[in-house]
Amino acid sequence: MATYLEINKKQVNEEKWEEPFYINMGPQHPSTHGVLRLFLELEGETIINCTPIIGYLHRGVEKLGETLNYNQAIVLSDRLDYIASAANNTAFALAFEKLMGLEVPRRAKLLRTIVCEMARICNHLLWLATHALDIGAMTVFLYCFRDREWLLNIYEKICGARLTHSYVRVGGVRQDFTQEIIDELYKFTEEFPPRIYDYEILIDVNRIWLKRTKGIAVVPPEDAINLGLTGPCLRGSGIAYDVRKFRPYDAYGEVDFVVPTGKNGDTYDRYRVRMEELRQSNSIIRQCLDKLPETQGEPVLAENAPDLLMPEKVKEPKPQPVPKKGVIFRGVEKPIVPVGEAFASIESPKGELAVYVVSDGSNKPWRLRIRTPSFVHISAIPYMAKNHMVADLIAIIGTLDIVLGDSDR
Amino acid sequence: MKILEKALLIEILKGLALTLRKMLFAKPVTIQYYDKVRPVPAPGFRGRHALVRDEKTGDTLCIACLRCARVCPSKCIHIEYEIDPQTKRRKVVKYEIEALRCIYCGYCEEVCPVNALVLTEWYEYVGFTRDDLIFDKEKLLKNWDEFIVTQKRPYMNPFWKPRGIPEKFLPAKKRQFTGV
Amino acid sequence: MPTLEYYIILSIILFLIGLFGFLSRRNLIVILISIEIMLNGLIILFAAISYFTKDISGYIIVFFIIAMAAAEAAIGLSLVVLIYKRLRTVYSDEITNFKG
Amino acid sequence: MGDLIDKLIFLGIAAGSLLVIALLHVAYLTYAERKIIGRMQQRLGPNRVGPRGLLQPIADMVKLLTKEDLVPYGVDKPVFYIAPFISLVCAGTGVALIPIWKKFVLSNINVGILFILALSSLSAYGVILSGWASNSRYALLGGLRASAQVISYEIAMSLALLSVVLMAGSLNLMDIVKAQINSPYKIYLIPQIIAFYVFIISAIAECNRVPFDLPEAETELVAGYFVEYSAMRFAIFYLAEYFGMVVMSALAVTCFLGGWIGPFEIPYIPFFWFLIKLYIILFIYIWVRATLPRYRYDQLMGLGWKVLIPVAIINLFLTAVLKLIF
Amino acid sequence: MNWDLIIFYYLAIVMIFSSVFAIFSRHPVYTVLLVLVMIIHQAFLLLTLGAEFLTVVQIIVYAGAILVLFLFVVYLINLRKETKKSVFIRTVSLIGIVFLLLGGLLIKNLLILLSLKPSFKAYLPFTIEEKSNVWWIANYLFKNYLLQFEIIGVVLLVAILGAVFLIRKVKIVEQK
Amino acid sequence: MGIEKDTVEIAPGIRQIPGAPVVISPIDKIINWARAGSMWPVTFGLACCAIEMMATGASHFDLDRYGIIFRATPRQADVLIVAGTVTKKMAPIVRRVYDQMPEPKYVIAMGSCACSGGIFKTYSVAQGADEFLPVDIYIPGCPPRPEALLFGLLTLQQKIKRESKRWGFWR
Amino acid sequence: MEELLNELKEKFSSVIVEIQEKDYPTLICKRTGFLDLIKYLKDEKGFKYLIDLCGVDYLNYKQKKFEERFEVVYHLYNLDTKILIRLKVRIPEDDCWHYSVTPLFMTANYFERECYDMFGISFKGHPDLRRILMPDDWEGHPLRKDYPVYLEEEQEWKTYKEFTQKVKK
Amino acid sequence: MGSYFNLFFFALLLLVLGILLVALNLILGPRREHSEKLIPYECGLDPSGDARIPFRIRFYLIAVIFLVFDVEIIFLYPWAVIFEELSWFGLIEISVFVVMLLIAYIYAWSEGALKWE
Repeated sequence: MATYLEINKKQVNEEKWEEPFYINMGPQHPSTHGVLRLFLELEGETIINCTPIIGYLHRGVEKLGETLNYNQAIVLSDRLDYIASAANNTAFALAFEKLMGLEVPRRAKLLRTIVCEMARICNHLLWLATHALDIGAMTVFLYCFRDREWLLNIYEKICGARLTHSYVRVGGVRQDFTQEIIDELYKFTEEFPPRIYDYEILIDVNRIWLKRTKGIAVVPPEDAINLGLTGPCLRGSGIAYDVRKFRPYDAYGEVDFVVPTGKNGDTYDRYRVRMEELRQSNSIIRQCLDKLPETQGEPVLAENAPDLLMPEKVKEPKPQPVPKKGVIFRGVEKPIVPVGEAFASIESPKGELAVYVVSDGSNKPWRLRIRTPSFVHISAIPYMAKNHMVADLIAIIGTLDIVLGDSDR
Repeated sequence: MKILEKALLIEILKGLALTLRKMLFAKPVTIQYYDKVRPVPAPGFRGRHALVRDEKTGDTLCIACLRCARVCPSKCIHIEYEIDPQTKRRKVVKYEIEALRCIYCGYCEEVCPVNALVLTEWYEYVGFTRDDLIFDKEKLLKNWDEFIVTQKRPYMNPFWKPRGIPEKFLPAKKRQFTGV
Repeated sequence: MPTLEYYIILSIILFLIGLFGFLSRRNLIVILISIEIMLNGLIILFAAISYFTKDISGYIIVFFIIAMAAAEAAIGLSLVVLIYKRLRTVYSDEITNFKG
Repeated sequence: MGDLIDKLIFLGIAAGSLLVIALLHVAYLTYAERKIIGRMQQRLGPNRVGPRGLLQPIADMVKLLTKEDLVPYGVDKPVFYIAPFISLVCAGTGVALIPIWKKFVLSNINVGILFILALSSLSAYGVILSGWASNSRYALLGGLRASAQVISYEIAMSLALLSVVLMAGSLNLMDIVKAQINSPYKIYLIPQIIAFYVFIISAIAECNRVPFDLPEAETELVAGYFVEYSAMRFAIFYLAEYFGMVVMSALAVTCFLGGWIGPFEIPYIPFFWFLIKLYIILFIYIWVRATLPRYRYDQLMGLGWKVLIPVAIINLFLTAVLKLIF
Repeated sequence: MNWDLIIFYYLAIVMIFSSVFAIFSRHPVYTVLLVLVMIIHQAFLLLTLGAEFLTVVQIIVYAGAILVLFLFVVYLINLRKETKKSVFIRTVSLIGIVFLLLGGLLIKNLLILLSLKPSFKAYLPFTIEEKSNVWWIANYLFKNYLLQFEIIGVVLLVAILGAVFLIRKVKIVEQK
Repeated sequence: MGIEKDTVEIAPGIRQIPGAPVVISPIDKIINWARAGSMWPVTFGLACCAIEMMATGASHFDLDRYGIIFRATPRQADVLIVAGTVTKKMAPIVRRVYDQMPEPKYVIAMGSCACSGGIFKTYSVAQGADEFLPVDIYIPGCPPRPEALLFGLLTLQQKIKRESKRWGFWR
Repeated sequence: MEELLNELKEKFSSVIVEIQEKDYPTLICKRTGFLDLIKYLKDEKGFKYLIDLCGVDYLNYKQKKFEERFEVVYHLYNLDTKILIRLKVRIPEDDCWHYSVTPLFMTANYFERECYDMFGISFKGHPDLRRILMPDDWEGHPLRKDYPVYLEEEQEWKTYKEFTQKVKK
Repeated sequence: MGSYFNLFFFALLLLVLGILLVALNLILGPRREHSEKLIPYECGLDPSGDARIPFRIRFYLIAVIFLVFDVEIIFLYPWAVIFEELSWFGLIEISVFVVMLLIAYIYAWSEGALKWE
């Protein structure tokens, strides 16, 4: 028996009967969420090797950021992860504020938290929509967009744009909420949880969905950390790492929320984590809204926040309590941005979004580095896709929640 | 029990019931755009550019301070001015916005000290060529005329005077401004 | 009205075409197809005889032939695939070593 | 001779009108699908082309007629050309076999039920040939998947139909309909509920519809086996798919739902019950499409081979034994 | 000239030509397709012989299954046009002679057969119209040819066992 | 400034007149009506605007009302919506997709980036899709509202309805 | 925190040039021996999560004069003690390479490729060092300070130039 | 025979319809071919080599099993037709037949022929 097996083994190895073949998925492909290109080496329908090829949306944001002043650079952040722009704005603003040493008013912090969580809901809805569409459930796609539209309308009322808000500014936010917006948000937070239930009826217990997601792309916790996965992908593997809890920023220190985690680290767990996050975000928005009346009337921009035009230097009055007669009151020219560097990271809906900025004292960043979750997550595709089928690759791309603008910058 | 549930496709039937319910009882959310409904965006939506026409002079309010051109992240505003020898004031000769390059961030209207520039809530405009969408001064003023007739009350753009930002940050003209 | 002879001649012609293919071609798949053509000739023969003699047995033989053809194709093609797997060819003249 | 010509003219009229009716059904099935799915997703569906969007299928057709017909490099031209026609003829001919009314069936043959199965097994050719001829990997994979899927589910389907034949004792569709009068509610649905379940699932799979639309799964294989087809050739594949749906639904109506027979007679509208039942089955197709996600390929084959076939065989023997006992 | 004869001639000519072209075609896919044409025509020929059940069986089994299998094999091993001709031409001349001899022999036999003009007798009342063709076939199959029927079952069993055995992927035991 | 679309004669005998009022024959009217009534865009999202494109296809705006459904393969599509930034690395691919669409085909540049490069006047971004594609309709906005995209598509419908003889038996 | 830094300073006195307290503790390291340091941090000190790896170009930096032109910055995080530290390695222009940490952190793979693509710093020991964001035949490294933001006609990427010319025909 | 003639007539009608539509398309459709347009579609890239790749042997195995199943089911149909006459005897007869089929089925299953990895 042993000899028989050995002989056959040798033959199979020599012959390579089922030759691997190569296939391109993307850039123009309905399921690669943009312009991701995957070069697949297949054996039958099993993936042996998967090479992501990115850069098809590389727009030079980091380079462009070096030519714009800090306030203008926030505009660029909108176009990175265009699904959750508010979160990106916040990340930029936090880094710049750290660099300049600004203290943001509490009301602005609350508002930022609200828009960030709205962005999270938007993002997760879009993720659920596309993920479900990739797996074939087209109705979920449309229901998700239906609800997302509501949030986008609220955004439009807040800041006048649906996707690219540029709402968060260095030192605060651009505008205060009106009562109308607050009422609408209250209404939203009330009506949203039953709608999550709707999606779950359609997919959560559906046997096809379970078959498609359970046991697909399992990432053990150690590997998840080593791969640099963050956000729901990491939490799906059972590690409760969340920047909101670990290094709280804005108003996250003062709100209650649970960081949901999964057990197995498969696609289904990641899906569950995100669904749970939808509910958590809803409750965070609710809590922040409840706190808003406490800060009624406060400004939403820090006192010493730089002007939009952002001159290189500002005149600072000399501490001269009694100006002597004949002496003209003279200010000192002080650079608006100190020399130095700052690193700030936030929990963007996709994972950890970190901004590292180096300043040379002028009003433009010397180096603007953006560590985006999608970029790291794409690098995890080869690991996750190995020995899965082509159809699973779709689920994997979906579960990682990739946005190419985010990844290529 | 579980086997029975599986065999009877309970969870699939639940899903089917949901879609059927939506079909029979839920109202479609569709906005029948263009011929039935043409929704008006929320005030402050950043749409087509316009230069506010001064009712007294019939010309723009712009004082050619170039703040908008400087703040624009995509550098799409080109202004040429000359200095009036009598009043020593700047006068706009050419004011051009390249709408195709604009990213509608609204920074220009925020920094404008005299509230001359506005991103209106008008979104129904496309171009057949690139030149169609390069707005010069006349076009921008025309945009304003087209836009303002749709407004019933005096118009005030929220970005001219952003809510919640301390008043002292704003220039004097802005502080006193109450709308057109 | 075509008579029995017509059918018999047709069946023989088909049989011979199949035979010719069987002998002359070197592609194993075509050889198998030639066998199918020969079997088809037989099918016509039996069906025609059955029809003209008003005897149902011919039809039943046809039925069996079809079943046998299926079995033959399954085994034959599996062998072809096996040969291709081992020797990387399906041409009869290139198959010299059957030991693999 | 004159007699023959008369017959031919009569046949021409009958066949022609049947074809036109079938084509209208197929065309408006696409419209109905878009409309119904739209309503299920809380939107409206086509409503701007013609009144309430009723001219939408015609506009699509005319547009496809005036599109450029592309034949890319490297395709196997003869095969590429004939593949759509194979699909169309194999999918559409079944319409002629369906007894629509007790006095109207275009072709009443003794082995009707088998002939429909034969046609559906031939339709695998259209798919596999187009996939191979297209010189595209997506098309090849799609074609292979589709053909393997079609042939797998055909077994389950024939086994499901076998128990109907067992009940009726005939392969003639007309006889099968007539035999159903003795059943409760004049339909076979109740005694043959398992067979119906198997049949509907396999019919959905045969027509490559959600949740079994793997061959043309947009998210993996772009458009499956007709990736390279454009204009009218593509439209013919599209027609064939919907024709297949209509034929399969009509077969389900004939074999399980009692054909034209209804609880009571409706004067002057002989096809009424048949059409109502047909629309119900077609609605199920669309309804399922709006609700379910898509299977993975191996799971789909597993369902066909490991679940449906054993279930169908058990049902067959159950039917046989029950029939002998009672 | 009656219709039956015209139909017969049409079917026969198509069958012969398609099978000849199938044999001579250098592209295996075309071979299979031409045989498909031939088999469908033959099914119709069986129809003219009153065997409607066999027609359907022919289409389902031959066209729908066997030839699909052939097509799969052709795709599986990715056969192309045969480029090598030399062997083919050499053998043609050799085989042709054998073929002619054989054909002559068969035709001679046929002529003898025809000259004898045997009287075919129907020993069973068999009409298609009264009971359906399927009914008759079934009746005989399950009553008179029972053993053969079961043997066919065994043959098919063996076929599937053999095919699976031959083709199954060799399981490499890597655990040890 | 790029490739201009409003050529009078595209190929011998095939003319396209974008703006000028011309006499349109009845058959042209029917064909134009059909083409305008079933414009099938390619599923091709590049960046931010793709999200708004998806939103336009979703329940609230429902492109299906106008008979617009997305096709995954360019072979069956009529309209290419360039939704988002086109980088230099991506440009040949966009062009290839456009090339592979059958005649008659239309291009919509959606959003600032696709129209002119927008804010991204950088080393890696093509300054507008019209550097390599004949663009029919420019829709400004960053990204445009779904209504704006719908308005653009309707404008394209009007444009299609003014065409004449973009079909022919002369081949 | 303090202990950790002191311990590191003692243990790797030859590698660590300077320890700065900025928003996060910053260790400025030498290239030689850097791998040992980061390996120690990962295996012994639990800094298992590499948040970020990026390059910075200090050409013509006005505020400070550096001898070396480039700098590679690492941000490491300890998930248990919640400590974030920053490592900096200076890299001279004429000897533009660094050790790869891909064997230690899988996530460093793409970061290093990006760093190579954008700055031209090559990483020794990287399994597959190719351009990642830019096309393979792109000239120059865009994030270097001497690279223009916008390419004028004559500096245009050759492939794209040919492509547009071909299309316009 | 008449029914069959009707059937073929209908099939022919369908074929003519199809050919007519394609012919009309060829007449009405514009044509501007150039080399880029006819390159096989592969997500906007140059096609990577020959598309007709050798594929999985599983497909073949499924086809073989299908073939045998198909033949056996064809044998079951006549039985179903005269089931009433044969009654228990026929049931036993066919049970033996189906059991053989099931043996093959179980063998194929256990060999992993129905598995898709």
